[in-house]
Amino acid sequence: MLEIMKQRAKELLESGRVVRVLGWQRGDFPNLREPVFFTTAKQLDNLEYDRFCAANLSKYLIGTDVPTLAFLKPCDTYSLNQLVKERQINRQMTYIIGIGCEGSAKLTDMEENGTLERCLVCTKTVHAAFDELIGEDAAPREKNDRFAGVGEIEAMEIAARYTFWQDHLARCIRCNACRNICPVCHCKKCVFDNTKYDTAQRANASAFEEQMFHIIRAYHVAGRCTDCGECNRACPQAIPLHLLNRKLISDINHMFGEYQAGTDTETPGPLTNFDIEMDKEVGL
Amino acid sequence: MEKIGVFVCHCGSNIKGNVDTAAVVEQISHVDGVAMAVEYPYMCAEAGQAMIRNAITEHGLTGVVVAACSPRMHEATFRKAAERAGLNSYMVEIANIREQCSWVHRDTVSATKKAVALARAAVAKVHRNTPLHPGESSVTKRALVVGGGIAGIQAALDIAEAGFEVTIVETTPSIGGKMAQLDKTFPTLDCSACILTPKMVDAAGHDNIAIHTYSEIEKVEGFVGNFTVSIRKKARSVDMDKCTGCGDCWAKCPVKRVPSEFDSGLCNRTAIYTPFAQAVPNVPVIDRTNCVKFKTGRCGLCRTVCQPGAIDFDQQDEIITENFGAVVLATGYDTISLDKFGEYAYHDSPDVLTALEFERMTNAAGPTDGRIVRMSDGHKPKSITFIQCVGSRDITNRGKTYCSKICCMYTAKQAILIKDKYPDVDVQVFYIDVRTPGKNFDEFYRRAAEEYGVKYIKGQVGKVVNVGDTLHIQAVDMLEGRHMDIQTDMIILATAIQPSATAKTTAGMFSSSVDQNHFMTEAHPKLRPVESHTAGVFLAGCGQGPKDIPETVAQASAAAAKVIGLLVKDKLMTNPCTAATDEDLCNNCGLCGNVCPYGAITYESKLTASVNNALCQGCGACVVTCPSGAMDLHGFTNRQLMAEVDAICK
Amino acid sequence: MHSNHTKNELLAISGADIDRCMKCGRCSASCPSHQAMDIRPHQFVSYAADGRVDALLECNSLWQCLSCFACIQRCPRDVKPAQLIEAARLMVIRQQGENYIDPDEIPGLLNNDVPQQLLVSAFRKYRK
Amino acid sequence: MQITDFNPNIVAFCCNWCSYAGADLAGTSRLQYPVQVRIIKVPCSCRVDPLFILRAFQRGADGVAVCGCHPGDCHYATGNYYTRRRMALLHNMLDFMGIERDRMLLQWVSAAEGAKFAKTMTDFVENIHMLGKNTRLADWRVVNAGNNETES
Amino acid sequence: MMKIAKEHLPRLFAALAKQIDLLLPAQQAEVVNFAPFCPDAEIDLTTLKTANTPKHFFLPQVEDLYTAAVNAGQISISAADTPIKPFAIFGVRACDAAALDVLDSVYLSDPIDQFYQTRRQAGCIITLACEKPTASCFCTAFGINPTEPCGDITTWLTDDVLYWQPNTEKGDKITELVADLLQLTDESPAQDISENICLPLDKFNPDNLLALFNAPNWQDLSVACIACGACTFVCPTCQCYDITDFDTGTSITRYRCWDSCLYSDFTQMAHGNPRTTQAERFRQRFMHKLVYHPANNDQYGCVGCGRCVAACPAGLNIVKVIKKLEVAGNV
Repeated sequence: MLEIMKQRAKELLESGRVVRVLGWQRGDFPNLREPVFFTTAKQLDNLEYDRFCAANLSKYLIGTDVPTLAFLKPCDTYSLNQLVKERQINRQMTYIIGIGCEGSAKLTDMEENGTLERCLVCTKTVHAAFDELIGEDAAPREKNDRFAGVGEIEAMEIAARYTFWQDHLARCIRCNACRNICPVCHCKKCVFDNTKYDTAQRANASAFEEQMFHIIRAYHVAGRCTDCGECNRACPQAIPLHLLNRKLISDINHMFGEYQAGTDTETPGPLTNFDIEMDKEVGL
Repeated sequence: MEKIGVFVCHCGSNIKGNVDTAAVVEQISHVDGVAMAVEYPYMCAEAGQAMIRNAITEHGLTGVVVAACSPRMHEATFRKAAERAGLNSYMVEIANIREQCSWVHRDTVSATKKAVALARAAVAKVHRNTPLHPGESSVTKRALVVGGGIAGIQAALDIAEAGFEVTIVETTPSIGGKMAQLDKTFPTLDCSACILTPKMVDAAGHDNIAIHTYSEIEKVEGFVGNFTVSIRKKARSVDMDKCTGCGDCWAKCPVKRVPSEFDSGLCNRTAIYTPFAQAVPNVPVIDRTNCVKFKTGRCGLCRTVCQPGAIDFDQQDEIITENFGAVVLATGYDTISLDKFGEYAYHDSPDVLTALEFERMTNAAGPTDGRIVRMSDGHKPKSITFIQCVGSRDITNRGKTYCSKICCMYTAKQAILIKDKYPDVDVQVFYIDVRTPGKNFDEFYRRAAEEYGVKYIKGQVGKVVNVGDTLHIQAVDMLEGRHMDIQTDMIILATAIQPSATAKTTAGMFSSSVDQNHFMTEAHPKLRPVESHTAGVFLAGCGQGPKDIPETVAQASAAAAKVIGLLVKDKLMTNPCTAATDEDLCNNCGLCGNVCPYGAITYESKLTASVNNALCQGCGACVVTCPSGAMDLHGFTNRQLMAEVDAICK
Repeated sequence: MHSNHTKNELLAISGADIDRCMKCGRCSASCPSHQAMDIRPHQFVSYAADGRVDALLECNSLWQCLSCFACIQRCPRDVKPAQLIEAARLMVIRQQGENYIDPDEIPGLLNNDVPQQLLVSAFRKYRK
Repeated sequence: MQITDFNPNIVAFCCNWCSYAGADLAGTSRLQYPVQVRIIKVPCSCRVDPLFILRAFQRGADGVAVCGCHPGDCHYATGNYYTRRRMALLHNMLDFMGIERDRMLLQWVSAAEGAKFAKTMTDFVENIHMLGKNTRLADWRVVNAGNNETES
Repeated sequence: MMKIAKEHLPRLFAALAKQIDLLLPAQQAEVVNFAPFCPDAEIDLTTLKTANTPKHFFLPQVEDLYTAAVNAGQISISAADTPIKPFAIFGVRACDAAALDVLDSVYLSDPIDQFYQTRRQAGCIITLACEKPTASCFCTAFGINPTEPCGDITTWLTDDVLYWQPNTEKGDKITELVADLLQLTDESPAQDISENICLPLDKFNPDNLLALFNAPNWQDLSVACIACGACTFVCPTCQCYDITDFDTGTSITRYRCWDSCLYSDFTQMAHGNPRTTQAERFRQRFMHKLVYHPANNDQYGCVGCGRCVAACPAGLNIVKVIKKLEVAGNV
């Protein structure tokens, strides 16, 4: 599959259809893969694609104004659609080759440690946007429910839920990796970095600010988050951030009808939409 | 440096009674930015406003906080006062320490503490106010009147006389409304048609007035000065230009048994019909549900006899969309249904009529040419009984809780009409209390009792039984405590009235609200009775509440005056508290555009959102949807509200 | 013999809200046995309003009322006069010459052929 | 009614056209409700940002209410439809994180419902009394500053 | 040299914790952090790299500096007087211990940072030697001997014995606290360094500064950087901080908190920001560690712990920069 990708990329580069190719290359450590823009056929020899290429490349296409070829895994294409819907990516400037995905590897201190949790419960095995496909879509994962984690927490006692989140959030070092890796967190200056709300803060100076940062981060992407799981992968303290986003997705599905962000580039998200009849039952 | 002046009002004893205003002044003077704080018994009085003006010039105030009554009462007053002293009116904030503090908390100590917190919040908000200047929006010099009754006609005539184009939209085939059904009107016993039809003809003939009958409002967009209204002209199946109103068609129409709405069902009408002789426009309408041609495809007699060839069975509904600057809602009333009032045997006996049905009977143009007869056997009745407050003043779910206001007077009128035509008929009225609140009203009622010998019995009817050819009434005379088992030939029920069926939906389309009885809610019951909450939408007639013709006409002219006052302006000052985006922070994601109810947000080439101040009404939905805080709302900015939360929680 | 039964007692038992009455007379008009009554339903409400409870307890209308509830059905102000009459009847029944047992008499009456249940009901019945 | 000596602090965001007018009507009808409720006027309930609600809790509020027009009556036509969805998600998420759901209230109050406003606020303060001081969504720095600074 | 049997370690820790605040690596969710000792903590002495670093306890992420308040016109300023109790951190690896030297060279040189100084004096470092480096370790490249860590007390852990070697008088004081549990021994557990990683560090000498600064491939090296702060906040030697205020309602608390040179408004000054592109910020991080710090303190700013390698979501790291940076002229 890697050979076909390299050969196809070189053809498109030489034909001038694209000016650069977005893919991965081997890092300086055995299991590291870095996103990189290849511009010459020679560089394309370094192109890599295997279980360690977990990064969601769609965010690198924001604001691209030169024709760019990008290799996207199925879940990345939902982020692409969401970014196209929010006019951060000009779809004409991108040539998307959908590549099959067997699930990405989980790294613990650079050692492979099974498969990422997001891939074990992946429901987005079919590419949502592509100009070309290499390798067929993966077979749907054995169906363990991606909302199982959310259900467990919901079943807990309220005090237990509080301590569960308190312990996890207390470890947060506000490195903003979860915010900056998230494809739909593309504000020019985040609300925590600008003076529009007097909430600019560089660090969580109290337990409240820890809660506030994560509540608002999850809330701002509610209805836009495609559940790509990058926030959980990027967190150096392994805080289960994706559970917050999945709780919102599960609530949206229950209350406002099944919705998977990024399936297309038209329908407005649940929070910028309403349904008079259905919302009546939203018991508050 | 911020120099804010705080003015704490006593409001006589309304505030001073429960809030220690001196303590409020003392504590608020320590808040940073407060240059001076003072208290005064009546801030809204001229002296109070003068105090503000002088303080602004004397201390060079950059902001004013008035701790007094609700901003909905006097915010405008204090803002004008500041404006006259040269301070931008949006640098004035109100702390509501009357309706939301002194009047609802008896304990002085805690009420004072709360008043200080509310004042502090207002100061915190003024700190972050920026001078705002109202924008301008254009005014379409045309008015729309919804409803073609006397209210709509009067309003339209007044507006047209002032030189502005008016469009009347009426659901029935002719204008005239309920008044056209009446025989005489109280208290002067003028013939209703004589005073109404000239106005109808004037309206029809006035070149500034366009009338759309058999039509309804389909869709409304826009706001004051720029309403875009789509009107659905339902298919009459008659070409209005060709038809001369000769009447050959309804003479030939084979369908004879359709109960006539205009005659309240006392007689029938044909499938192609005009509601009444003096109908304006005098063009018939084909009732497609009862017309044989539409039901079975056969017949078409009307088309064959129509010389001018005006009948057109293929005519379709037509939607016309027009712009208007102002709207008058004059949707009128209907009588309530009597299904839940079995005790009056209304459905058992044809001789039990509602007052409106009886009005048709006494009307010379009515089904009985004015002869008062028993519908059961056509004989002249020897005794007629009126029953008041049927369904009114009833707090069970059977009727309406309010008094319908006009029944006492029209009952007296109808009693006089009967005694005038047939002096020998004895007429009695069962009443709870006769309400005659108007000029010459009580004298009129006493004429009925004294001059025409109408018997008024203070008591109520318990039960009416239709026995053979007479009606047995079981009633009580409260004053004598006498039980009455009497017989009567005819019963007329003073039925409660309610807003017409279209009132709630029409109000909804103009985003103005209705109360629990579906009467349209006026902006202020005493001070702004003919304005709705929505700017540019005015109310007139029974749609706003039960009232008689003189009041309706007065409201119609008042509404017209308001409309004219608005249309005279070339430009309207728009609310400056609109949204605005910070180009550096906005990354053109488009979320705000989805939630704007007015479509005020566009994304031109410069790849950021831009707000059209004329369309934006300042609701703030886009500000909360914007994740980065790029979008903000003048007058209620994010920092202002955050500062208010900080100050109010201290 | 008349204990001073108060208006509140009558209202408490009946649960009727007599302040709503607008004196329209529809209750009396609808009452089938209005003829035979000395105090008619609408007067019942005003008697109760004035607190003349004793007069109500003695009137014979209490026993003419058929509890057909027409007055309740037709009253536009939801005053429920029939419940007032029912309450007055109950108060009369409960007086019953006040011959119920005083608590400290009970020990004396205890013997094995007098069932306990009788004493308890006698003690309790006809009290509130 | 003071079950514990703790004095709850309630912030209520009221929309200018309906619930603020309802609160005023409660005032003109002299309908008493607890003094701990403090009202902030916003143009529409859709103007209330989750950050305002969190800020109120940070600053010491024990309960936050958002009041708006009944769905369908919104002066801005669709404003409260968004509020309904936003608050539904926010309440669920905070509950998911262990914050008592009853600390937040969304209530539709029309301009004619003064009595409903007064009753809603009384019941809300009652509930907050049951729940006690807000400790799970509070900023200890504000709490400490509040404690050691004698009540002025 | 002293020693104690491995199975007595819990008693050792309990004894220590009774007399002094003891911090040691404990398993928390999926990561290991230095955390206060408590009996049911899952102590983990095998994982080399803790997610947080000893820096957390000497230069906390948030530290109140002072509080100012205005009462009735009078301004009062009071220094933040949070009492610092003596504490000991057990299980510090060689790289983290060396990192503290890097921080000392900055915070304890003139003008001395009292906040850091009080914490540093109150803290005692008990280092633990590593046997085998993990995939991301390269401390040896910076001349750090993982088997001979410095620190107040050095310990080595073999299969059944913990060797205990106090080096400083602060170490002796701590040793006295638990002297009864330790036996003297003359065995020396020094092992050899299993593998030596060497990196082409020579090009990073100060007089090469301009050439490094103007290296052509900073842009290519940094293209994938997403400007989060993960690498700086997991790094034991990063020492930049920001100062900001918090209004508590009745007073203003001024506190300092970690800052990251990769943030877009890191050096936002009145005139603007000297580094406007991400490549410049990326360059600043590595130039500071490899060129500027050595120029001032003749020790590298990096200790090769490899946490940034694991933390970077885009797979960028210092090793790649060291290897791939083409100094203009000599490659």
